[in-house]
Amino acid sequence: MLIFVIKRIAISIPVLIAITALLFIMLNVIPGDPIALMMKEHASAEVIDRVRAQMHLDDPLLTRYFRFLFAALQGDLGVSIKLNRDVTTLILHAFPNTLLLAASAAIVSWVIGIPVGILSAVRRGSKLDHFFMGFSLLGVSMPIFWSALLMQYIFALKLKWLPVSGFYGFEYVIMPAMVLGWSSAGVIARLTRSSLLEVMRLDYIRTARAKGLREILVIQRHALKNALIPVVAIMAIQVATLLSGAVITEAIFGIPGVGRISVNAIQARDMPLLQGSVLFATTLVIMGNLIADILYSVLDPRIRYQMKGGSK
Amino acid sequence: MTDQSILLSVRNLRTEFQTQRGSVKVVDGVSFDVGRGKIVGLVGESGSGKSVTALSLMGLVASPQGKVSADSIMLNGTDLTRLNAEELRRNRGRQLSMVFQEPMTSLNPVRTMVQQVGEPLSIHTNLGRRAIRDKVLHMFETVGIPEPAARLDVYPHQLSGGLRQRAMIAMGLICEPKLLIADEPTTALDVTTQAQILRLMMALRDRVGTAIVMITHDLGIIAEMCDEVNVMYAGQIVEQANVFDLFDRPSHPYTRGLLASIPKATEKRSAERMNSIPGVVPNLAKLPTGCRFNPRCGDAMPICRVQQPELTDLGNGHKARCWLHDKQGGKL
Amino acid sequence: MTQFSETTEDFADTSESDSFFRETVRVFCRNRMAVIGLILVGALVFVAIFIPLISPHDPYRVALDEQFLPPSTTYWLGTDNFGRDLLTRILYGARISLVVGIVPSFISLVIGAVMGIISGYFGGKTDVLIMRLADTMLAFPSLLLAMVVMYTLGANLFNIFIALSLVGWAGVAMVVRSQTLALKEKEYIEAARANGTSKVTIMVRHLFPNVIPTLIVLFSLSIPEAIMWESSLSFLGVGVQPPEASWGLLVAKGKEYLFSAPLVAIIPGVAILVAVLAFNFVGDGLRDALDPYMKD
Amino acid sequence: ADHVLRIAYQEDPKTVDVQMTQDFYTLPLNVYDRLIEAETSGPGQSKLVPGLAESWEVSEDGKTYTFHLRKGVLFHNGEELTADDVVYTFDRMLDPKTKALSTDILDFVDGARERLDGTATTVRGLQAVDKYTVKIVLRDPYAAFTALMAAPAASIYNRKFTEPLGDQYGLTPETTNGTGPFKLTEYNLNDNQVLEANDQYYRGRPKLDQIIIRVVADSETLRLLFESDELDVFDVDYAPTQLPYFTSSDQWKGQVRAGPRVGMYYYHINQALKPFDDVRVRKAFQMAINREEILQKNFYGKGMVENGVMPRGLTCYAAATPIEYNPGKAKQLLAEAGYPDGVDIKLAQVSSWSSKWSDMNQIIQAQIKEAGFNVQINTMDESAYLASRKAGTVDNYTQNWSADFNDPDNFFYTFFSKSGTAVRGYNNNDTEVFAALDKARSMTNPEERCALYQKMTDRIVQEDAAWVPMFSLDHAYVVQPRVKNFVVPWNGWSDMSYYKMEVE
Amino acid sequence: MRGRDAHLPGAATRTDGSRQWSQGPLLASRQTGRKAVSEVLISTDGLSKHYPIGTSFFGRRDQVIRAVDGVSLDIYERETFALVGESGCGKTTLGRVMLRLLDRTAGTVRYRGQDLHALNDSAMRAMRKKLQIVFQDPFASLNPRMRIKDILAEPLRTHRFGTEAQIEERCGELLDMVGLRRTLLRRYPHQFSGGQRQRIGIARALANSPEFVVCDEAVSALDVSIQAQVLNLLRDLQEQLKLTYLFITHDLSVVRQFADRVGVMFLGRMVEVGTTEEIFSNPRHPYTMFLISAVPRADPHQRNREKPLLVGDIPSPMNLPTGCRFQTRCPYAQAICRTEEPALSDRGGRPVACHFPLGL
Ligand SMILES: Nc1ncnc2c1ncn2[C@@H]1O[C@H](COP(=O)(O)OP(=O)(O)OP(=O)(O)O)[C@@H](O)[C@H]1O
Ligand SMILES: Nc1ncnc2c1ncn2[C@@H]1O[C@H](COP(=O)(O)OP(=O)(O)OP(=O)(O)O)[C@@H](O)[C@H]1O
Ligand SMILES: [Mg+2]
Ligand SMILES: [Mg+2]
Repeated sequence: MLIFVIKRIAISIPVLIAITALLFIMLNVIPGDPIALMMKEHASAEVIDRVRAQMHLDDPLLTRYFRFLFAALQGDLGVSIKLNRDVTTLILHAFPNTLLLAASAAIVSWVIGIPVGILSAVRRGSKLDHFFMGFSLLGVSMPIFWSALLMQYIFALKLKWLPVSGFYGFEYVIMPAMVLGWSSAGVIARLTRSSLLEVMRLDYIRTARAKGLREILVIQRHALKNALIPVVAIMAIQVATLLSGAVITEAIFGIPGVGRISVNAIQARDMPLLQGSVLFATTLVIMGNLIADILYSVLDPRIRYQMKGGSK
Repeated sequence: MTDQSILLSVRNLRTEFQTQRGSVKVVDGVSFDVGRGKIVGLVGESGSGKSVTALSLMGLVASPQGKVSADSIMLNGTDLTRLNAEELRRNRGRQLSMVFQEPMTSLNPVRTMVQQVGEPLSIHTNLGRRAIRDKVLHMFETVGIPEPAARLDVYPHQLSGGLRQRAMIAMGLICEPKLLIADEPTTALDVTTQAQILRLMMALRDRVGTAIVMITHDLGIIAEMCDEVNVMYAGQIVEQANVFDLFDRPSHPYTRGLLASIPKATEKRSAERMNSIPGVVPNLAKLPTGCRFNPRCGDAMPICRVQQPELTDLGNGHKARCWLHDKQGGKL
Repeated sequence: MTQFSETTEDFADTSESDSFFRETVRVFCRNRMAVIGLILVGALVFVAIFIPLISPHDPYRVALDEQFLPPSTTYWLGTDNFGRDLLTRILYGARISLVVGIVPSFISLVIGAVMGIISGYFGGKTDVLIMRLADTMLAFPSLLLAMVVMYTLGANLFNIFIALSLVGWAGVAMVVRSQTLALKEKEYIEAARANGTSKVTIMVRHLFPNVIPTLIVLFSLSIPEAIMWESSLSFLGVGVQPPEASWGLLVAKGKEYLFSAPLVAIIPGVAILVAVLAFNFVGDGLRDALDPYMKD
Repeated sequence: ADHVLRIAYQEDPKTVDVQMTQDFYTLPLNVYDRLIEAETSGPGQSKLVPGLAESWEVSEDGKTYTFHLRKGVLFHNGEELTADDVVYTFDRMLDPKTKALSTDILDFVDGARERLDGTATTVRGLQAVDKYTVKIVLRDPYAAFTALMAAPAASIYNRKFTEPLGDQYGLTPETTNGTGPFKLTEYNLNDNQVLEANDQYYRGRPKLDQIIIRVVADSETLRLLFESDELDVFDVDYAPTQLPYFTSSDQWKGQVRAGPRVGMYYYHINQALKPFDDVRVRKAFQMAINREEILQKNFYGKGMVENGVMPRGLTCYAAATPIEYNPGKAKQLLAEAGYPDGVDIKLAQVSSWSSKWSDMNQIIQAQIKEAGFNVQINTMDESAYLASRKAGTVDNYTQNWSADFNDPDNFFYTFFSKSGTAVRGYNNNDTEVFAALDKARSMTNPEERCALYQKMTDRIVQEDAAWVPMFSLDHAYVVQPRVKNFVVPWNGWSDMSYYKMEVE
Repeated sequence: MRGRDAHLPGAATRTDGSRQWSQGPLLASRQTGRKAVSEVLISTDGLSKHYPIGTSFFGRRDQVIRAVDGVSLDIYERETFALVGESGCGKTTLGRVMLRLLDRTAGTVRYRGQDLHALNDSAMRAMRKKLQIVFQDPFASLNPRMRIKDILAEPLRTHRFGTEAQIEERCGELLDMVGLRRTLLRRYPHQFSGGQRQRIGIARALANSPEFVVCDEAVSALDVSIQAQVLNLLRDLQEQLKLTYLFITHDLSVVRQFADRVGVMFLGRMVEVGTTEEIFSNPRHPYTMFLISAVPRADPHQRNREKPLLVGDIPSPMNLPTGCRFQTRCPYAQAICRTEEPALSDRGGRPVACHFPLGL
């Protein structure tokens, strides 16, 4: 198992390097200057040139990239051009917030999505099914910024149940998590439903019924675990989706997370900061993949078996 | 028939499926009996309705597409057609149980063998976990699983096909049902394993007294182990007889064709071309008029193309659905 | 050769389902939501094509003295902050949203299909390389990727295509690859190999036609996704630029007037919702219709 | 804390080191003091008052400034303010290692350029005469120098505290130190900052105990926060479109605090690009824009159409010759210039800027079509925009400029000096203007100086049509009823000192 | 039974160094009295195919499945050689390696003396005209998206058969040959029944007039009544087109009725080779004997016959027992069987891989 984890991590290193290279190229081949950007209206051309030279931004692309890569491999992501702060520290500050947001959104999506998916599958074709699926599709089809606005308006301004924005305690997490989780919940509900329906067609379900098992137990004992395996598998993709959603959610709800940092970084062409935040986000996605794989194996003994290294 | 020796008596079983192209009668008026402790064969080609017959008896036909009706299905004195879904469920696994064709896909890959094999006990009895475990262990021994204790907590994929099928049989028999329906239990297995399993089933029948409905397309298996045989063609029983009668005096042209076309491992190769039944198995949605076998039948008469024959008794319980045996001789 | 008299010309099922296509259409048509979705999509396409002929209003005109007019017989949904007819803007928005939905989906579909088939069929190093690339794209939070592209290349329609294609192809490639892997094991592929058929021919004539149903489903499901992406990008200011009227942009802009003129924000939001729903219905319907399990 | 003021802005200031920022002055204005302070004396009006310098003298030749520091002023860390701190502060700014941004405010100091180039290790013109006296010698006389000393960038640091921190100064409460009315006690990046009253403030403890400043990117969220009473002040600049709502709402209309802003909206014209190399086209461009309509309809009429380079409220301001709105004549001018069938032009639009700019562009796109300008709006990201501006190839764009210090130099020199016109992509290479602007800088007679600026206004706007003044706007805020003494700062900035503000 | 000694290769040293016998040369005497043919068409020598399974951390191959393990075999022109054995013993793999649809791990495959695995790609592609395969699954072996015409035309086009008109004509001919109407060319596979599809699969294999056809479980998926039709067809075609079949099946009844010679495989090894009659009436290897006796007989009167039964299941090909591979299930196993693997060598005039062959 440990070997498996190490192996997975080793495999992801090239992915991470590829991503940094991709970003580096994309942000450097196009004209645009972080220093000019940082200094805006007031600075004279000389000041800009001076500062750029001081920050070694005049060096050739490759030199800069390898300098970055070399430092990054040693755990040093550099200093943000715009914020003048250590990138690692910045991200470590912002990261827990994003993680909290994404995790609670994920929980929301699972807590809502899975039961809804199960109920829909069990009551396939019923009014309940149609209602739930409509609701899920609505979640999937509603832009996040739009549902965020509606929720703020209803729950914060009109009903005054929840604070509008900020990130200072449990009650502040609820709304962003709901907004972000709802869209994922739709995906999960739909997947759970179709996966469960698929499993319910399999032979061993018929076997379970042939034993005289109650339908509810057939689902609970025999269908569910198998049906949830693909649902677990999309967890990794969900991490990426949630992180994307976090960019918008964080902006609207004033959450000081990695999404904000990355947007700042993109806008400011702040290479070290952008590299850092994307690296973290990507790592998160890769971790999601890993966790999904591990869960997968926990759920599915066939894979568990393989991971132990070949069957006997 | 209220004969005490009769365990299962099926009368006029009909199963229909609602498909995109309208409804299809997949099982059409099937009637047969199973005596206590007897092995009754249900033989027929692919798609002839064998599995659906079995599932109909079990009450496992997928609803709402499938609709089952019957004049009566008497099992051990109870008419299953009169039971509601819940009562039927309580019979399943206890009074009658079923073993399926594919031992791999019919077992849940994520539950251990003891969990699955012991499950009927936990449903139908009040036994505790320990007791169930012991029973399963005992059952594993009975069906000849080597090292039974080591096989309790493994997952299905860790067993070979033969062991899985034994476990399936153990599962079917664990509540000591009166009737076991075995739907092609050995088709997926190798001949040597098949021979083991078939012998095991006969031994269990002798020991436990469970009657078996043996579904297969292999006339060899029928000949080896069945007492009575029902030959199905296109959703109907076309011939019904004692096993010796059937092989000695096949009376339906289809049965005859079938017997003629099976290659025999025991006979030297003949110079002639092998016998076969011309044509193809009919599509149930587009059955021919008259006798369902008439397009492939060498003996077809005019009446065969217009009117369906009934199952006629040829004496000694031997019945065939053919105008050749009709009293009027197939005159129109 | 009449000697094989054993064969009669009786066919499994000849009359009705003589084409895969017709079969699919029939299953699709039984799905009420899918049909409704299709009608909506059809209406959308119609409007998008013919809107200049339908609407009497100029979507780009600025008439500051007609700001925020309430709905009237001239302006059915009222006007926006520049006095432009909101309905006309939304209908023109349908154009952009459709184009933004279709073009990048199509591009990523083509790239993804080619990559997926090559990856799956060739296997080995090619496979590893392509899949690593796809992994990379998938591990990169897509919105950030799209934003980086939009920021660096500049916010315009063409670059949205690039950004969304970049985001989309990897997922398609993954699905197509796994399907190719399954298809590769099919005996008819083996038969083609046994005949000496070249790899390219096998990919073009055997693999590709068999992934088409999947591609259709992926296509129909990625259109709404692309529409959503576009609206998010536009919302963040790096998508379609004014005075063009994509729905995302209309919402983003309308949001500023949410309290004074709520319709300006709500209606384009609803338009997104309806269009995305419609495409999703169609996509679901297609998936069901093309899914072999659902047949029989 | 009883008296807490809760405010917000949209972007994190990123640092409290005022030498390192040019956009975010809220914290510096409250944490630091300057030698001289620009105090708002009325709507859009300011006067210079003694700050850390109790008094100052200017020598006859206008080159030597002697500042007498107040005694007993304490930094937040307990250190007393001395002349050495002042010298240090300005030297730090000019030290090339600092990479400071607003070094131009010290450009006139003798030896500043050498220090900045790295050819000198000290600044010749900066001297601590004694513990409480600072002498600053200028290279040339510069009339606006006192105004410059009141700019936020001229905030005074403590040498002992600041020097060891290097470039980490001002990033956290622990690394921030000033003499100002408030101390920074908390700084959470992208989230909030907290300021506490400085009990030992030399002008007396502020009335507010605490200021909480939140960073909220989304303007609708800001508004919702304000309406649900989580903010005390709503700066309408962050969501200009909300103004009608507040001015017409019964609950809020009494709470709107608006004041003129010494700043102006303008359209930039790049003369290096065709067709704007032709003055007739520039004139046509000026005339084709209906400024009044934009002001009325898009900015709710809260402001005034401007015709010069200087906005109302600025020293030397005088009403300039009006620019006529006449699309017919503009068309005619275009025809004369050789474009009888109209001309294709581009306007630059930066994607990350607030939508009010894109609105402006869209409106004038529609407006000037009548005169024959076919506008294509060219959207780019800010860094591409700045790059093209630097290269002198930027398309015409619209922006606004508010006074950093109350002197015409702040406007003229920025846009039309030799370096300014190149850096900003005007390319209005008018040597006469260059000479005049340099001359005006050292003129000491206010009347003559103002007259020269007014003359240059005419030359730039009327004769050369080098830019398009649009309007100056009022800056409106909405405050909760508990907020007292809210004064819109003279320059109309969102950044202001909260020293005198009170909450109940 | 003639011509045996004419072809006795004697004890040859095989690649693995052990002394082995090539199987006796063919006596292709059918009861039909057809002329005996005795040219070796295709032969394998020490052929192995190992599938790697699982990779270690550094991508090193951990374990292998020895699907085919040192098989040496000659197949003669115009004979039907049946390959029998239980599931997973490597029949399919052997068939495919022989056609070079899979790469070998070791050994050679010679077709008319030419080493197939040594040919370059284009030579191999040309060679494929002569080597064909018919598959088990009639539903998976035809591309559902292609018309019958295109399915049949593809191999023709690949080998530049001729003009479109000629191809069209040839397709028609092929359908005639397998007993289907020419008018069906425009149909899709799903419009045919299983037996009909299998005919189409056969027609495709015959398109370029091959000499050697591997039939991998070609009739196993068909209903008995249809199975005989297809077997008859295969037999007729063999006669007409002078085909050689490698007939892979697990159905011994079919073997008896259809094959000239039989090779019995067990866990990647050939354990016994002989003519059909020899194998069935006089099995030498215990495994062969058990295999034959396990076949259910379609005669209820024989049900009480003595039926020797094997115990246990086949070991996994991943970890084979030491010594004889059959040793774990063999009731006759002795000490030597547990240590030494018997080579396929002549025991009583027939190649058998057993230390203690039956009936000797
Ligand atoms: N759920 C269903 N819906 C529609 N038709 C069905 C369904 N289940 C079975 N059928 C049809 O019923 C017919 C009989 O099927 P059944 O499985 O009983 O055949 P069988 O005799 O068991 O064949 P096999 O030997 O292939 O198992 C087939 O034509 C099949 O297509
Ligand atoms: N691609 C593969 N990768 C790994 N192992 C394989 C592969 N193909 C076959 N095997 C293994 O090789 C062994 C021989 O397989 P093969 O398919 O040749 O057997 P077979 O005799 O044809 O069996 P069956 O009667 O089931 O078709 C089996 O154990 C199988 O699991
Ligand atoms: Mg069946
Ligand atoms: Mg095989």
